[in-house]
Amino acid sequence: MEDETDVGVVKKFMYVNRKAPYGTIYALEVLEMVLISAAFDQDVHLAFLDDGLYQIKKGQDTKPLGMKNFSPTYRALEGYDIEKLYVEKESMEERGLTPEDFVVDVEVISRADMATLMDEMDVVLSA
Amino acid sequence: MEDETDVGVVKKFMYVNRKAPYGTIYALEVLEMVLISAAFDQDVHLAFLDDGLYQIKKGQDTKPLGMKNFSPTYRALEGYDIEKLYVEKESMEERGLTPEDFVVDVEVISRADMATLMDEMDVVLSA
Amino acid sequence: MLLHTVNKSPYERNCLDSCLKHAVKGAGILLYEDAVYAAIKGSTAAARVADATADHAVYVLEADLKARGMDAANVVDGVKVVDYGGFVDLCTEFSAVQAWL
Amino acid sequence: MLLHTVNKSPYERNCLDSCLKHAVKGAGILLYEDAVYAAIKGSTAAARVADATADHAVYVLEADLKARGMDAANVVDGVKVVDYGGFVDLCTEFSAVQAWL
Amino acid sequence: MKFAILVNEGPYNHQAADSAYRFTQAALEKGHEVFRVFFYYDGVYNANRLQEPQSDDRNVGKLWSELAEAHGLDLVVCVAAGLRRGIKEENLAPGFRISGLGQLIEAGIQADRLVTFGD
Amino acid sequence: MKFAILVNEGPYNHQAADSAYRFTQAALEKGHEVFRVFFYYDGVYNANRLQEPQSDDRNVGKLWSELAEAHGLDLVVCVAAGLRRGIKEENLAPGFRISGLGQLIEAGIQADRLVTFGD
Repeated sequence: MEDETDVGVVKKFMYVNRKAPYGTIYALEVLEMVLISAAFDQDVHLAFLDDGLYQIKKGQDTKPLGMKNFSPTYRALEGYDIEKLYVEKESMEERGLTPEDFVVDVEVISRADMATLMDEMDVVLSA
Repeated sequence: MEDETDVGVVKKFMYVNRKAPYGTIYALEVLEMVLISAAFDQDVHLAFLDDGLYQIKKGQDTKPLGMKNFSPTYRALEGYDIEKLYVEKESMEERGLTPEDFVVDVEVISRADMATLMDEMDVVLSA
Repeated sequence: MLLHTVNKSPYERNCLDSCLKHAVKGAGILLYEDAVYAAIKGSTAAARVADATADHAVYVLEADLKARGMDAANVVDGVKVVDYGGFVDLCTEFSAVQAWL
Repeated sequence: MLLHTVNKSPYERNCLDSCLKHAVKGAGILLYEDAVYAAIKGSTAAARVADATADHAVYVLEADLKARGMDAANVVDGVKVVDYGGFVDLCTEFSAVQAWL
Repeated sequence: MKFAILVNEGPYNHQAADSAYRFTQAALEKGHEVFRVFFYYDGVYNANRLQEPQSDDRNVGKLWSELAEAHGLDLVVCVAAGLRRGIKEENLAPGFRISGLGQLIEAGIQADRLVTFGD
Repeated sequence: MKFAILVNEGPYNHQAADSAYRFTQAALEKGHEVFRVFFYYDGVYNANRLQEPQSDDRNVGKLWSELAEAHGLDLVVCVAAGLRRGIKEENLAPGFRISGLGQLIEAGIQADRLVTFGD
């Protein structure tokens, strides 16, 4: 791992989350990707827009489905120095959600600011 | 196969096509299902609505993609006595298509009539 | 009369809208998996579901609500919450099942 | 400036709409796979693509048009038809690539 | 009542496989007969016996195998869809069998209800 | 320029796998370097060596293997996504290797452009 992570370049990475959890696996496997990325000392951004906001909704209980509830893991990101989490305001309002509905602290930004932020990225990962 | 097909029951089957070809495999694998169903002497209906209409668009040329062009197969359905093909008028108009755009003869019906027809079915297969 | 099932988010796909345009009066509509979000009050999709309850029996699957942290108490008025056994019962009560995939 | 790629039908999913809301002025937009239907004149999606050409360089992939029986001559004015080599070139001309999946 | 189940998607990537499993289980618990579960499209991947999810996750293939064992379920993988994707006798999980699409049509005819789970 | 390619979906069911293949081929023809092709999510199924499509159809796994052979491409299957879905050394097609997600992040850092193909 040493020589992989020690590449001396810091790029702006954005993980774009636009899909709801559980209906498809993308939210979970993106999160696994984000956790791995912590070892590489890059400038990591997580964007939650459209149905992606549902990934960080409080109160998830997957026991009746026999699936793994991975929402607590978003709270662990801070420990990996991944702290740039952005939620899009318009997406939030369309879904009747508020900042209190989320399991983690996020920065709520406008769609226009989200667009500007995306455009500054070096690498955009989406699923 | 004899004892499978000789069941003495005739049900109304509908194959609902709502997805475009090539982007996903559903159109092709539904068509393979329809061909097999011909051996069972059931009352088969094919419904094309939403993006499903694109499946029977004339002039498909998949050579540059290296994929199989299966649109001519719709013309073979008649030989299997599968002749109840319905296209939804509203879906057609939204896409700027006309009955002349299709590789097969279809009956163009209104959305309301499509809804009524669907509701009369015994088995609805969709993908 | 058909039971229509919808399992995709009303924001991501056209499945719910297409279903609503094709369900005849009296038909049943079951929302499950990511489609349960459509049944939550205060969302932009809720109005469509509320309208649908006038002509259709609309149901939402409890396990999928819970998994997604959605409170059954927050479901649009007139929408019934069912469990998997209830899903099975609905299939027997309607004449056939159409999945809007 | 980003190159945005969209590969889903504008009728089936929200990808194109979400992309159009997030592409900054000057960004590129490539339509391929089932998204090529959005670029065809006379369809209800065509107006959105035509509007997009005012602020964005919009491209459509030729091989996907052909596979679907769509005539390149019927593509919305201002949308450029490219081949796979052109798709590669676009990736080099913009600073990064964002896929709207 | 007699049910037939159609599974259109593979395990993990889409909830469809889980939903089909839970529905089948609920139907059996209610005393219904499940005539057949048919796996088509990417659904054939449910039958891959090499699935090895993390220890705290469900193994979808194993859940099907166990349900088949407990209830004598008929789990049928489409031969054509399976060949294309590389699901064959050599990697088939216990309790599944490979057969033709006719088995799905027959299930549609024989069962009182056919219920489809997909994407 | 140096490209990295991410393939999110399996063969046949979604065109994404074909599109990724055609793009990779075009990039190589233009003289670009393809640093790595990474297979994640259902994309891991591209590496299933048992794929056996009909004789008039393309074999997506084989296309990748041949492209890797001809150009020394690095085709990497995510170990975690592969284990879950049952893609392992024992059913891996020639030219693919199994490794961790770090290989994708590294590709994102090393390559000038990362291009994603998915559903």
